[in-house]
Amino acid sequence: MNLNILLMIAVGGSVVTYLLSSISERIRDAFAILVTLAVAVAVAMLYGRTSEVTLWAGFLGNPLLLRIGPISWLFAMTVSAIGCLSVVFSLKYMRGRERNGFYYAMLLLVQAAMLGVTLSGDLLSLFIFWEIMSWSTFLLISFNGGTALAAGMKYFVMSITGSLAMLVGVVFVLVSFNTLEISTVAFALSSAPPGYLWAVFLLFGLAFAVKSAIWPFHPWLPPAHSEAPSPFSAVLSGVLIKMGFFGLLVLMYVLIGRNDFLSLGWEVLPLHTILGVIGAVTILLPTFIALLQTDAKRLLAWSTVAQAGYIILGISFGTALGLAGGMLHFLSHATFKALLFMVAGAVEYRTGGIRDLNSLGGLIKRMPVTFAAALVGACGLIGVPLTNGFVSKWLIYKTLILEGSPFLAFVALIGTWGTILYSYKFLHNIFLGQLPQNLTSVEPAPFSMRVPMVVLMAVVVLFGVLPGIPLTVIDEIGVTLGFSALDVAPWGIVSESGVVNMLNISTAVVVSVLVAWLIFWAGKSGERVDQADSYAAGAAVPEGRYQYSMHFCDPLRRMVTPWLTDRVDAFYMGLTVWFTDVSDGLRRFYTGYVGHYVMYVVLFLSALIFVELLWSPW
Amino acid sequence: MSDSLRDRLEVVFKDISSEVDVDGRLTVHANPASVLSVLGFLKDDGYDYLVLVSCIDWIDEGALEVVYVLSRYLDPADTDGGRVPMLLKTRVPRESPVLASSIEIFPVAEPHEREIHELFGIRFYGHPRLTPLFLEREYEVPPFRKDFDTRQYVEEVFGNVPPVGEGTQAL
Amino acid sequence: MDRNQLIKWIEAPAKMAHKYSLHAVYFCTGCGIIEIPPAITARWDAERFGVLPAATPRHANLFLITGYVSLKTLRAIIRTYEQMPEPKYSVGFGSCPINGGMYWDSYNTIKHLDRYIPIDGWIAGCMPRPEAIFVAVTHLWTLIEKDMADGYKRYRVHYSEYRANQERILGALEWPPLFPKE
Amino acid sequence: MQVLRLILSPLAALVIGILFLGLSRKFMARIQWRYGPPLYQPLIDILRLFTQRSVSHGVVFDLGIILTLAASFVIVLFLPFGGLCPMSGSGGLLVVLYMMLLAPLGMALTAGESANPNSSIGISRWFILALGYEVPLLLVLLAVMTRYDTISLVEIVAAQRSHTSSIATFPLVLSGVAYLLIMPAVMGLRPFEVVQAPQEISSGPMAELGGRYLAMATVQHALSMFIGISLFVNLLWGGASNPLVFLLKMLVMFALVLWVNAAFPRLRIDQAIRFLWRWPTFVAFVGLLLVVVIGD
Repeated sequence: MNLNILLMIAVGGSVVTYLLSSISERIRDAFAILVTLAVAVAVAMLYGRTSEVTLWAGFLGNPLLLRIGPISWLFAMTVSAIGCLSVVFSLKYMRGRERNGFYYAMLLLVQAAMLGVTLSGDLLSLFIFWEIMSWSTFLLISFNGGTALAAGMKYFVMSITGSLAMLVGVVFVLVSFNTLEISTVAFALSSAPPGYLWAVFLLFGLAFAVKSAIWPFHPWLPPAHSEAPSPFSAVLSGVLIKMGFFGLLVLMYVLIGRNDFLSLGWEVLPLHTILGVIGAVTILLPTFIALLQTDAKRLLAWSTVAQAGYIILGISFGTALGLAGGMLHFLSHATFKALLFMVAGAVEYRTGGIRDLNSLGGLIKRMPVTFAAALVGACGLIGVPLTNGFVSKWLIYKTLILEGSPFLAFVALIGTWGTILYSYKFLHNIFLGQLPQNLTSVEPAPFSMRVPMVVLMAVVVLFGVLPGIPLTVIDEIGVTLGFSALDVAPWGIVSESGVVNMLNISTAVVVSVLVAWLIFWAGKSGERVDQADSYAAGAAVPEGRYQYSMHFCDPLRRMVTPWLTDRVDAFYMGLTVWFTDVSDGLRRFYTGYVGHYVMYVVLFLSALIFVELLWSPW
Repeated sequence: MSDSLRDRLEVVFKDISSEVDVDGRLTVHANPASVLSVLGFLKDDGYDYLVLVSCIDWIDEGALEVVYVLSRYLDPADTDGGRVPMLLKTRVPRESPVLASSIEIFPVAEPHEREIHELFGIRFYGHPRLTPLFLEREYEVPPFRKDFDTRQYVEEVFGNVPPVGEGTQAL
Repeated sequence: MDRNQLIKWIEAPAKMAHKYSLHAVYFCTGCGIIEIPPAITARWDAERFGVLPAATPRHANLFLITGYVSLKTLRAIIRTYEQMPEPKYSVGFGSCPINGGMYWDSYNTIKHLDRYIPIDGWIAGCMPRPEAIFVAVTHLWTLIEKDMADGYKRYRVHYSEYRANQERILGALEWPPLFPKE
Repeated sequence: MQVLRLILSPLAALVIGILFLGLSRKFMARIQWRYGPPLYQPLIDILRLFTQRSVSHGVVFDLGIILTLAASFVIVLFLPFGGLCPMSGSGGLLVVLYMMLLAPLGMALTAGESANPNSSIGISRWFILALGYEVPLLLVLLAVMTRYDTISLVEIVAAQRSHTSSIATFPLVLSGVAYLLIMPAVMGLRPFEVVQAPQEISSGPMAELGGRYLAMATVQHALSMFIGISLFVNLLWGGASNPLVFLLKMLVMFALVLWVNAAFPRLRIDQAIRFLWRWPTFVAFVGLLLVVVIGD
């Protein structure tokens, strides 16, 4: 199964899905699931093999290559797995909506493009698949119309600037090294003066940073995620953000090479510490902004921005443990964030489109499986032991402390405590508390939505208890990138610097839960009562007015809000306003009266003559 | 000072009588029709604070007497604190007691009038919400009227609540 | 902690625990509540007897109904009593809950509290002093000792009668019956 | 031997925690000029609560309270108790730091499921207060970790015993002062008792907890007090070789905290946060800065 056939299946699948949808919905759905499943299985089978295929020899003497190695395998596997689950999730979600044929085609196309990005062997194919991914994402974000169009436009403008920067980068590399193949470019760059390194880093880095929504480039993410249809925002937040990190990883440790990257930048302030600080800022501000949100998906979107900070923090430290932490956090974030978005989608689907956290509540009584999924997702997000979030954050904290930068560790830990606040707000306002009158007839999530949720829950807990499984793959990546190897055991890392013994902690947690359950079982059992039998100072519980969810953490909200105006977003908006004014001014230049145009030509010629007479440059 | 007020009252309202008792408290008697205008007059005159509205049941004269207690709240002249409130009384027949509500002049009268309606049965015409203030149940004879026999009511309502079971504390 | 106390502890620790840890619901039902603060502060210190005010009925096992019980308060008293966990004791405080006291002919207060909720003990007096409260507590100890403080059992057995009496006086109650007749 | 330690350490923590509860009630009574209950009164209360039949609001209601108590047990396992530390192998301080977020999370599930606004308000206050005292607490812990360049508690205690006089330990005094300022908040005692305020929000998250649930909540509160103090004694006061000296040090700390508890009224939640984020954070930040500067 070589790579271009794989890519052919993926892209072809999306086209065929679009054609099939005109015939019958059921065949199209089955076909879509079949294609994504086949792609996922094919990528899984490619584990451990490095192969290279030339996709098309033509372009200016530089062949388009497809290559698979440990890094691209891990990213490709995540892309196809999450993609397949989101297609299964969107079966019921998109049923009965108009233009869902177009939706499925675009969804499959995005997954194919992401596969192409991870498998691309040279910069040009990387750019091509990057472009396909960008505009198909735009089409999907603005699928719902209305405010989604504005969100899509914002995303599109920012990702176009990124792509243009990348195009300039590709041309720069082609001109200076007249080859685009990544390994040869890396070899050429290693001997190039630092100016080249800076140029390549800034140009490509801008594109990847915009896509991965790091702090200065994050304003497009919250509107895009909350307006996109839920299955796609699960893919968008779970995997598409990670394409930016894939690019950064390839850029930092493959193109520029590890030791060049670490030595880049000034002596007192090396580049990787700047990245670390940016990562820390990305953790802190969005965490508190997420707390103020009252829309479920916007809260999760801001949380994605915050968690991206952890990945950058882990990757940018350049130690084996840091890389392992960053990569594992990428993987775990993909799983539990997709899970949380699916939960939000299921609740939105069942309650008829309600996403406002102030008008939901008590849904645990109606949707228990969705609550379990939300609980596991929230635990993963916070990093509770027995979930993969714990292991990845643990590795990141350990690197931060052992590398001797306690202030970044402080910001990361505060980020975790902020995460608890908004993830509990998500859990409490939707599932716990009093069930309002209008939601009493809500049915549990349909079967086709529960399957992906249960699968993701299993993955979150499995990788939490046995982190060895993902860590072996990440260790291989570390070795290929020139990091020291971590000897990985199924239950954690054995090497002395990074000892994390998940088995030890998990048994401690499980045993103490058992002991606590024994103590609980020893006491007299309690009577089961419903929500009407609650303490209300001697009065009967007022129906529908006994839920505390408006302004959930109000004291903190009042204290923190003054500092949380998103200046970066304001800056971009100011930029757009300024730009429209300037172009409005220019518009007046064309008065539409031919005499003026003749005058402009004459004036220009006279200016030229004047310059010639004075300095005679020609 | 209250003499000039009494003279002016006589001049303006014809069927009004007023007297001053031993410690200088002025009491004015008016008929139900002109109560609101007297209240307005007194308010402009300086009695800007309605302390309370109460009611007396003259059962043998077959009348319910509504008493408005007025006082000067911010009286600069009266500094020694010896403000003596004045009374405005009016009588309403016991059978179908109806009186105009004084909320437009003194909004503070709203709860007082609800209480009197609930406990004496006087219907205040023009009162926004004459809902019960304290009592939870309906009484055919309003409880504060003199012909309301509490003992018979207690015997009838609380008397026939049977004791529960043959517990050791059954009284 | 002399010898026979120890034996009692060993024989029936649960009963002894219920005796020496009476958390009272801090619910001011009538004029009697003015006697509770002095009872729990420095001069009389009810904590020596293990009596503490509890924040919600869920935490408590003693319910002091202090003072006259008006119709509106009766509704809250029934609700609070029903929300207390099972081995619970209720004490009528003052003469008004016993037989109406000085409000014996008032149209607005109920006369015999034990016709609406079971009462385990009474403290006579028109606002008994804190010492009277402690005498009542010690009597309650003996009642618990002899298993005579069975108010909650009586409530469970005669619930339909109690409920009928409550509905006769208060009309429709906003909460369903505590022990539905299955 | 290891199994014995695994059983002994939580048991000791339980006994000491409940002893602390009894001591605090006796101590408060003595301050208020009254005799107060016998020392073993909390034990009686807990036994009484266990034998009371209360009310449950569902599976998650039970799961949450079990999770809370389990989290406190796990923390106790990782804390060295005067030379006795059952699970010192896997990175002690980070696990303790991380487990401290599990206890409020478990109680949050119980409070949320009890569908009572009092408990929801209580839980949101607990998280805000936790965020409040975490800022200085993290700075203190990071200062200690970077000073001894390890994240294992046992090594920190051993390091403190070996070279206590070097210049580098001076900044830790600042961290110690910061920790003292936030000690009542970590333990949930009076100036910061806003989470379980009995009068305002009818004891917050525990509004709906009855018999055995309330018993487990009080045991968890006792354990969290034990953890708060033993963390201070281990990190900033050199721990102890045998449990008795360790217990003595803890009693001294507990008396100090109780004085503060007896004297101060309850702060509102935003006053508490404003205090916690002002002076203790400043002192802890300076401590960490000095440690980093002097350290390398």
